[in-house]
Amino acid sequence: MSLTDVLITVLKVLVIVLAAPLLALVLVYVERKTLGRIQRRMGPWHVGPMGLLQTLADAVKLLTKEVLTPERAEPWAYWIAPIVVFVPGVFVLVVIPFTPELVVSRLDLSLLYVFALPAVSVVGFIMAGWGAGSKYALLGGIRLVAQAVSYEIPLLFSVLGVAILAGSLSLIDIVNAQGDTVWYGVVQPVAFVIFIMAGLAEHSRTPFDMAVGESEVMGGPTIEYSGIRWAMFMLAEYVNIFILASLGTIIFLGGWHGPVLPGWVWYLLKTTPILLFIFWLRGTLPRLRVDQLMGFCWKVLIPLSLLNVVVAATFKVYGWGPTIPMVIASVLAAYWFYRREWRQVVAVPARDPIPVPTPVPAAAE
Amino acid sequence: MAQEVAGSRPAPTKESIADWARATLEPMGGTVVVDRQFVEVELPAEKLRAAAHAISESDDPEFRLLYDISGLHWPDDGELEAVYHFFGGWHAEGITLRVRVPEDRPLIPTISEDWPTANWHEREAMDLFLFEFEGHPYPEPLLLEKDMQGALLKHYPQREAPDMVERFKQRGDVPFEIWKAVRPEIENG
Amino acid sequence: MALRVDPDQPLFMPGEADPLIKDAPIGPFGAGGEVGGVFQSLPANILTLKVDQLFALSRKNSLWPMTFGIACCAIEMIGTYMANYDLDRMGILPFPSPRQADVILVAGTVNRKMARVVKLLWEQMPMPKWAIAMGSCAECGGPFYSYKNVIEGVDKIIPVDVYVPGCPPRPEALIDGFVRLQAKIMADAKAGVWRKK
Amino acid sequence: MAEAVPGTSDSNAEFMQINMGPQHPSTHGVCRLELAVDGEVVLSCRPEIGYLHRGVEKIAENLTVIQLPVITDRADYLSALNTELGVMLAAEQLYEVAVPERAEYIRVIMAELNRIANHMMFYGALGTDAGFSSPFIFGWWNREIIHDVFEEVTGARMLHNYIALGGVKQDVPANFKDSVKKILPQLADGLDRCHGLLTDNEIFVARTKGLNPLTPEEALRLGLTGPSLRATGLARDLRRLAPYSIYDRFEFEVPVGTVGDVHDRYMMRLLEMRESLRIIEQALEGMPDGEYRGEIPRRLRYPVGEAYSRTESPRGELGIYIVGDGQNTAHRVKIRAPAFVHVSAMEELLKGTYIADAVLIFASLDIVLGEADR
Repeated sequence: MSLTDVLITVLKVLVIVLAAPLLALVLVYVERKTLGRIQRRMGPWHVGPMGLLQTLADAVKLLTKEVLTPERAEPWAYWIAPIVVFVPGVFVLVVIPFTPELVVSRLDLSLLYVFALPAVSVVGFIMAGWGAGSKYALLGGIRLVAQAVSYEIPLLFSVLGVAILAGSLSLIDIVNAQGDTVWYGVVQPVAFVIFIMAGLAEHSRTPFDMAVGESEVMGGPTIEYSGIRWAMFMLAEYVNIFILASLGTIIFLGGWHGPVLPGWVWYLLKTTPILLFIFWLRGTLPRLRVDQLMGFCWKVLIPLSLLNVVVAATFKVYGWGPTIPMVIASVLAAYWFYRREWRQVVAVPARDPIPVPTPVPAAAE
Repeated sequence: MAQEVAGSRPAPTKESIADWARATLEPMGGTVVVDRQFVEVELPAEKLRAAAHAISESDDPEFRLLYDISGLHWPDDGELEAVYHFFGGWHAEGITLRVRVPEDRPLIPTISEDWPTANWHEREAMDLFLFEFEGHPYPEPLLLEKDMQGALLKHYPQREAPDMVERFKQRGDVPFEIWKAVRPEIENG
Repeated sequence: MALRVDPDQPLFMPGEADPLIKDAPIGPFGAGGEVGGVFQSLPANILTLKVDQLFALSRKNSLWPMTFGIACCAIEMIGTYMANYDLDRMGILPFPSPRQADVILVAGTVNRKMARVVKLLWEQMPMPKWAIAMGSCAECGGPFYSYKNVIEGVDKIIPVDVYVPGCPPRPEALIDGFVRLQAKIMADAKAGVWRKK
Repeated sequence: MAEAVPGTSDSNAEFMQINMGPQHPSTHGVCRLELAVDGEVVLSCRPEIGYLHRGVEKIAENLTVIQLPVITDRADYLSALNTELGVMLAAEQLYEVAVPERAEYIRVIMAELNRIANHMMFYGALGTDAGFSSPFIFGWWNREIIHDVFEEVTGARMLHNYIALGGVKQDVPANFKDSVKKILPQLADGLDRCHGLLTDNEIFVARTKGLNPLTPEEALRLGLTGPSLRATGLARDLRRLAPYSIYDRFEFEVPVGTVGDVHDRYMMRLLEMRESLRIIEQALEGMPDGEYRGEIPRRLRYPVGEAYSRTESPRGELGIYIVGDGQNTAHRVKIRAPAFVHVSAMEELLKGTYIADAVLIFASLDIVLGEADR
């Protein structure tokens, strides 16, 4: 590694570290606009042309807010939590291959690396929850840790099937493997759906945002943070969402492969639908309760993703390769499992109505 | 509202409730008055718990809802009055209990065992009319703090409307100007 | 500077502004106040004013009120956030926790029991913060003026910046209140008052 | 300590005291719930109110009968017209004043429109507590449509002071009939859109079905009235049981639930809105021309005596008790608020539920703190 190579990688990492906040600003703007569109209102409009400078104004305002430490907080845990939450997001960005040459480092274990680092940010959230000293923060923090840890498992299993088919753990090889044959998203539809659901739950986005939902725990662990520290939590959330969407395209929708347009255009064309889908969920789905959340993960997602891995492995071993029957097998298995299992998780003790006498209005009245 | 009640029953009328009241509440020293909107029974304070128990137990004109406990303050004859409205569960007829107690010793037995909703109504009456309900499970103030109790009594002080002439004079010396960018008290604060 | 919250602080301070504000020299970077000291020594420096105005511009365009409705004015406040009047287009996003809020929008009657809560919430909000008294109940006690339990006007407890008259004020009146607050933020920055707040 | 609640480690487990305080997005207004919580399960709940006690009844005692609706509107500010109707029915009973036909029809139309606006607010609040803010906006489109009609007729959006002694303060504008006819279809398809968003949303059904089921006896023991009581299966609706004003001329069903859980209470309100639309249609056809206000005595002194009126407000059964003693201000005006009783029922209802469900149960009873604290 000559000096120039080191300098180039440092430069690339610097670009990534600067790009992450800007990326988050753009995503916040897009989310508020789509939410507005869903609810038939305009979203940010007056700040800058078409409201484009709205998130910039938010960022500068948050920078210049007073930074205060609550009296009951443990200073160390309180100070370091935002850093521990934000930094893993940026580390993961380093490995994601937007196009064959536009990637900072070519790790050949990048798939493992990408899913190991978000576990560190979970530690950051429990530090925030405990450090802030407020009961709501603690409650939110514990919920978020329980949720993130338990949804890590289906996330890994869903990607395991693809790793078996592609035969390698490097993201670049996975994308190259999809180059000629059909995309893994089409071959492994169940894995793709589980990946998206587990990813949403991992970063507590809408159907699973029990830990940060504002109607019960008022923002969860980030309740006691103000100004720049709170902004770091927000940046981390939006960077994680971008990572989830880009991983979705790389692993399941064949990264930069596409007939005519250059690679990075195809990459954006595939990432934005997933992002818009995530923002669309925010406007239309209520929130699951904590025990339903856990029940759904342990009783439905994990067995389902294991089943998917088994199907992928058998087809790989017998050499049939990613063909149509595999798709049918996995979808059938998923549907059968869904009918049997999900109904129990949500089953409700129905009770027959009680016969009630209909009052006869007194004749005198 | 027993389970085996099937079909529809004729709702009790005011007369049937009046007869029931004369039968059960008269012996407790209550005087039944019928020409009012609902059947009214005036009771001495000690008999209130037994009367409320009888009303909650009765099945023919069956009462299930205690609507409210309204306090009344009659300053000229120095008395506090509590009016209890009971109404039926599946029919609309009702019965009213009235209890008068002297102002200086407003002692009324609580009825929260038979009627759980009475708990809060009594606490509110304690706040606003300084009633004292013996045997109340949780006699803490509900709406007002300790030093502000007795707000609905007639002699409770009220804040007079501001004397506009005086206030206008007071503002007279300050030159009136449209909204100023700089707030004075911060400037020299 | 951690804001001490002691409940037995005097409840009403009629007239003069909140002592917490006066002796809290917070510099533009707000790092706990000690950095702020540097700017004290250059009160009328042109350079700082320009920086102040830039920050004021960004503060003006992203006012985050705290979801804190008390009575009927709260329903009109919610009505202003909704699709027909939509405060989101002006960058006004309600936030549940006082830590992330800039503006406390007192919408409704404040009585003696609620006064401590309003005071506590005002102290928990980080600087720079503003207060809007919405509705005649928050300005002067409104139709409930004659009842002893009601505090006649929120400015007895917290220093209020903008008063929105009406009972309840129409959503347009509330938007006008926010616009006046934005104008006031810019004017205070230009006049250099902002640093003391 | 409370007996062993299912789902907790053991009965005397060390529990955490949580304060769902006055400033909490999901307590509608300012009510404080002191929850003793073990992990996620609420062991005991002590509701505390009084944060919005502003002496409505005390101020009502130094107002004449003409000024009375000004203060009583602000007690239950979400259904101001229904409260005004209750107050004026009691006053007319005390003053023995006749109300002309046209005024009765106008009152019923305005009260039912107010009921729809109130239930739309309930729909939004329940949706937001279930997790997302779109229901608030879906419900608010319909409220704004109704607000436009209210502004045309009474001049105010929310607190009207429109129903007066002997009828209504002023006649409806000329285009009242076709402006209401124009909004009825809009409200109907707004209601369908609200159904589409939440009613068969699988997560919402999973969250609310079977949550806190009540039998009619339990509900009556807790003092619940209105849609929450009808959800348990008892068809008790004062508009049908003890018809006041001219409600006995309209035929409408009273929706009745089966299990009495949060989902049934939610469905009651949505079905009731459809019934209200039917009532408004019938009232529009039947509205005669003529006097909009009967003649009232010249010297408005309160006659000695008392009057009690019970009306079906959107929240429950509203009782207004006016005692007159010959002066020109009332001796006592008592407002029997359904919200007051529903908040007191919280102590029983929230035992043994999760925190997330406690929020939903609180929202399902449609509590307005202005009315509970008066």
